[in-house]
Amino acid sequence: MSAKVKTVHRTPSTFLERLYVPSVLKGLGITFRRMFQRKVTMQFPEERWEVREGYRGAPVLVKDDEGRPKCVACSLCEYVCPPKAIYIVPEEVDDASRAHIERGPAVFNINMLRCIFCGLCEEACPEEAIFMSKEYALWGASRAELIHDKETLYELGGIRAGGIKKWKGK
Amino acid sequence: MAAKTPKRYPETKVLSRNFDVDKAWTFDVARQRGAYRSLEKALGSMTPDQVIDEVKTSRLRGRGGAGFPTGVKWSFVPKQTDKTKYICLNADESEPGTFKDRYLMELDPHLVIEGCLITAYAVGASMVYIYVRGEYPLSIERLWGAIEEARKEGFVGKKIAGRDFHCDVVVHSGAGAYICGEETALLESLEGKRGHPRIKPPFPAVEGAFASPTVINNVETLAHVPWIIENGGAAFAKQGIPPDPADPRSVGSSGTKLMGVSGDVQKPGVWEFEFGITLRQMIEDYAGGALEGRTIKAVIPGGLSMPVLTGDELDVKMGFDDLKAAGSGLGTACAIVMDDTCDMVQACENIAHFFADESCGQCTPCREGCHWMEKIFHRFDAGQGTRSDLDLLENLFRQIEGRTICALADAAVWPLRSIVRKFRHEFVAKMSPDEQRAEAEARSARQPAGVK
Amino acid sequence: MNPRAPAAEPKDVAPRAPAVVPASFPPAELKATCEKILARYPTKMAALLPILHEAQAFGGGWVSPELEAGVAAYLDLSPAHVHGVLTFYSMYNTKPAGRHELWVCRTLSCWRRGAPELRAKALDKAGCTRTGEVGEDGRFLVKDMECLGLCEQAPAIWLDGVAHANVTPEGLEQLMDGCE
Amino acid sequence: MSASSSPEPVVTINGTAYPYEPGDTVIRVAHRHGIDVPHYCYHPSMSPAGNCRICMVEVVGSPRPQIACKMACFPGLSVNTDSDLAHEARADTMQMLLVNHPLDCPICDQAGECHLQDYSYQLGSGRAVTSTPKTKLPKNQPFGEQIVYDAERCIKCTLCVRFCEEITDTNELSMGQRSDHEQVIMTSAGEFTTRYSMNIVDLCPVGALTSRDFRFRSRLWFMDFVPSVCTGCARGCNVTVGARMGKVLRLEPRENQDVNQWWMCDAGRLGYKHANSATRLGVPAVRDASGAWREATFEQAIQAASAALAEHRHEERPGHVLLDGGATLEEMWVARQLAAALGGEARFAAHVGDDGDEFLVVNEKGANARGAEALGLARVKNAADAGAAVLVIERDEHVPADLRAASGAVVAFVTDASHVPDSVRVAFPFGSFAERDGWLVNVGGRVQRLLGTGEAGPSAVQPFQAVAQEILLDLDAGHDVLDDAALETRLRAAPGLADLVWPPASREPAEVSS
Repeated sequence: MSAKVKTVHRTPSTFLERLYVPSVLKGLGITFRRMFQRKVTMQFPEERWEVREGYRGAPVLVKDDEGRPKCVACSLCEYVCPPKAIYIVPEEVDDASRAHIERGPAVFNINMLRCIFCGLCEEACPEEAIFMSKEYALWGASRAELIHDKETLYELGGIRAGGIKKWKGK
Repeated sequence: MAAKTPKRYPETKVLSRNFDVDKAWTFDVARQRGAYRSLEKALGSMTPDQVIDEVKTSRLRGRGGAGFPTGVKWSFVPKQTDKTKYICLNADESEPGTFKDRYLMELDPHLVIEGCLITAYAVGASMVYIYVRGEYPLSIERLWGAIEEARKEGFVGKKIAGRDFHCDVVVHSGAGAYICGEETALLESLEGKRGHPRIKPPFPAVEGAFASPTVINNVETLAHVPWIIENGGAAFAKQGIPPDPADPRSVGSSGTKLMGVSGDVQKPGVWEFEFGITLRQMIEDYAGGALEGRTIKAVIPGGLSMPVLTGDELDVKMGFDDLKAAGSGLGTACAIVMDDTCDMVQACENIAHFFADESCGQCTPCREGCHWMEKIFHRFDAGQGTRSDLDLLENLFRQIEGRTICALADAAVWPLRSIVRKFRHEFVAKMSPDEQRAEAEARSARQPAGVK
Repeated sequence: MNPRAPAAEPKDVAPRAPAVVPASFPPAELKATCEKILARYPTKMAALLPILHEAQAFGGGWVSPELEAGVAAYLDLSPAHVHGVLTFYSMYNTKPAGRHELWVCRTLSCWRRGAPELRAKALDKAGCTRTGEVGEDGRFLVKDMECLGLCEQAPAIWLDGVAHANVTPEGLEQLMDGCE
Repeated sequence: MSASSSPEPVVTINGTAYPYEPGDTVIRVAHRHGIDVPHYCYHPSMSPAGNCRICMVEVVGSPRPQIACKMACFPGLSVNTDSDLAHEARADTMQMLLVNHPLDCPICDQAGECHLQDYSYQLGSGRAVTSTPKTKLPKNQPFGEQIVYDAERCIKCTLCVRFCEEITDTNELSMGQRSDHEQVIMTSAGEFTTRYSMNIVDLCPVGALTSRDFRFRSRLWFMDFVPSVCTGCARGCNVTVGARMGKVLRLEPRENQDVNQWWMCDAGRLGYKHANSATRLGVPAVRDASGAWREATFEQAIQAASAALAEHRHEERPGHVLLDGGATLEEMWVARQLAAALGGEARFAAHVGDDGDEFLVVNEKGANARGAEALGLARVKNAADAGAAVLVIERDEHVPADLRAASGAVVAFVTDASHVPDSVRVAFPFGSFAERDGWLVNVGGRVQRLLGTGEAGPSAVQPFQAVAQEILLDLDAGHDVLDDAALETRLRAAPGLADLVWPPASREPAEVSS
């Protein structure tokens, strides 16, 4: 072995430091002082942070004004997702009232263990069906629970009114 | 105001000589008035080539709109072929504003049949199909009646006029499609197909109906042939406008022409003139001029598919080359008149609707473009037009013209483009105030300083 | 001088017979006519347009799918080809056409001389909201047609195959009232 | 240029003179020489329709662009495919085509192989100039059982109509209506009589005609495509196999003028389903002492198979190897050696149908029956001849249940677990046509390459020739183990095979080795 060993010089503790009492008192002093200041702890999950605009939380699927799913399972988000967290199986949708929308997801899974919250799925979506929500508290009792399926994603997403805006002026 | 009657340009009744004769559509009356004399003359004393030469001498040009020299067209038919040759008479007179052939077929069907038979003799055809548009039931009835009468008298069928010439004549009824007036679409329709124009070449003279050599001519064109045979091509060529001596390729506009006027005039109708009458003479002297208290704003001189002339441009001679020089075209020589109460934006919408509706749907620019134009005109009419829409229209005209198999798309572009250019102010007047202001600014910027 | 207008005179207007579906095409009534038509052309296909005219008249103003299939079989044509031809030409109907068929010319000359008023009147009398439809009483099919070639006598209409020229809204009303 | 001095007629394209044959059109000459002329409605097998107007080129001396698909070549003709005029004309056409197009690419299955997308990217302006409402036309119309038509996406190129008129002569389709309502219509019966109907799905340059079978199954860009051969019958139509995540999703014909031109039959196209069977055998299985199956590694299974076959050799039962008629030449070659070691011979079985026609479908359904005969393999026709020690089965119809049961085989290579007869003690997974590499001989004696894709089938399948040679080693220690490249060299020189039409050698050496 030819690695060099560098000896680090440590300053020995003084007597007072070795007693610990002054440090304990100092700490107690901080505690007492804080008792009379404004509380900052939040009662999560009852209390939550106000999330700022532009925050990228969990990706979710949204429905339109009339509660119809917007996603057409074009799979562009699946294609663009860098960690390959999205998995889609498309199917034919038989809805005579919307004959021009023939396609929707049979399976739409987002693996939140893989998701890196980059927002590229939202960027890629031509139908404005997937959004980065403000949901930051994700938990599950098992790995399987953190794979969000279609129902979960729609539940998290809710309704997003208004037509598609991203192609205006393009 | 005491009307000063100017000298009227005279009518010359060649084709229309029997129009006023009672029951001229019956064989007896027609025969008495000279029907089938020319056929007998041609069969008896002329070779087919002599007939073609006579027609070439006459400088007869097609009366259907394009004005192609008829004799030249006939000479394209191959002499030596095993195939049956056909004559197709284009009586699918669907061009809006045009009704001259209807008069011929309803009032003098024997003249039409005689013209066909002489043509058949000239090119060696043994079958004549008269493709009449379905909207002319009386024409169909009169033609069939005339054919049967003529057959009985030995002028249709085997051994015509006792000579060794056999030719049958059949009337084929169309079913309502403007495009079938285009010669190759007519052939497709005759063959029992959708009226989709064919790509040329091959031209019908070489490969036409049922893949055989076929001559396709307008009713009026062939109706001229008996007179030419009877009086000689030179006599025909003397009428009308002679060729421009300065231009060796000029053919002039020889003979007479059935011309009509419809739309906003007092007495719409059809008359026969030698080429050379001016549009204004025709409209004012014969059609009675504009309606009471109105002035003429625009005229499409021939059918719907020619560029418009404004009320100030009417002193142009009715002739193939003269109208072309005036920026329009003779077309079918049946003018449509629009007066000052006519909203040119709505007129455009109406015209565009016609072409959009009648496009066969084959070529992309015509199928998509005609409807697109109609939608844009509709937008203008609803007050939502913009200046950029006018640019878009100009662009569309360029994109559609000359990019299709047949000329329907061109026919749609010509009148619309000329209206948009000549009546731009009417389009601007329908724009929003902001757009109008922008147009006014752009206008004054284009004007040199000091000019108001 | 303006020659006489040779448009057809009004004839007695009888309502159209209800459509009869023949067991095979051509039905006995049309056999001779169809054979005569076939003899005029070198190919069977060429007889399609005239035979469709006959079939439509026979079928009560429209060509039902059964008639269409019969014509196709009679002429050895693909049913698709026959349907394609049928839908290309505006004079054929592929839906029940009512007892009377009324065409209103909408092209420039007629439009300038009052066709829009005629059209509105016709739709109103027929009780339909748009052209190409049969009114609820099944009396009239009103169709927008492009130029009927009666421009010098504009505005023009066609009622059951008979042309009427210089029609006023009042005249049209009378004509339509005369139809059952 | 040698234009003037050349004895043969030439046409000038983009300034270079190219020879042409009488009757050639500009687009043919251009494509023959690798000059790209975009086209929708043109197809080399059909008459030009000239209606899409995207192939417009500049004709020198003419102010208007002309369509290259119908323009006949004549001496002195000079065209430019790359000039401003040509580009402008094409951009204009693209604009017209898109004005009523629904632009529903996220929904449309053609996305990724759509000529509208390609050309609008290459030739279009990339800008929308209008927000005019689009024409509404029927969507999702069934054309027969397998095809769905969307009139809004249709660009009315009429390729499908002309295919049914000119190639199959069955005329099920026609154009209907007119002007901007023009659309493709089907016979009132709504059924195809032709067995080649699904070719119109490939022909369709846009997403107007889609296959019911492939619709919405996968995005193209996720799939793996390999050039291979259809094994539905002995014609051996050249195909492209598309697969994803263990499933074959699509077969599409690939042009080969000597075999199938551009086409394939519907049965062949849909004849991939066995590759996706839910009962695919994925790993080797060995029957234990109680007769129950248990999974095994290849090493364990090979040992068990060698033992079973050695035992079989001692009993005086036929030591034949019975192969599926769709097995490759390599597999047959190795099977022949294995059979020799077992004291028997290699034989094959294949279905013979009665539905052959004059176009592509032939009665012989064994994709390599001709190759088997060339290798001298006897054909097993009935259960009485079926006795064998080893079975190799891909398709049920080639080695049906009665043959399997009558064989008394102890080792089986099967694609589907349900194909293992009761007598078998060791079962190996066998790849489907989409997973195996090898040579097939078609009915015309043409040797064609079957190529597997790693995207199809269970992931751990080992090639038959590798496994069988391992068994051979166990049975007969002196055997040389050959990789596929070595096998190919032998096959090319083998009697009976050397005279066939072989493509040039293209295989990289040692692609598969034991």
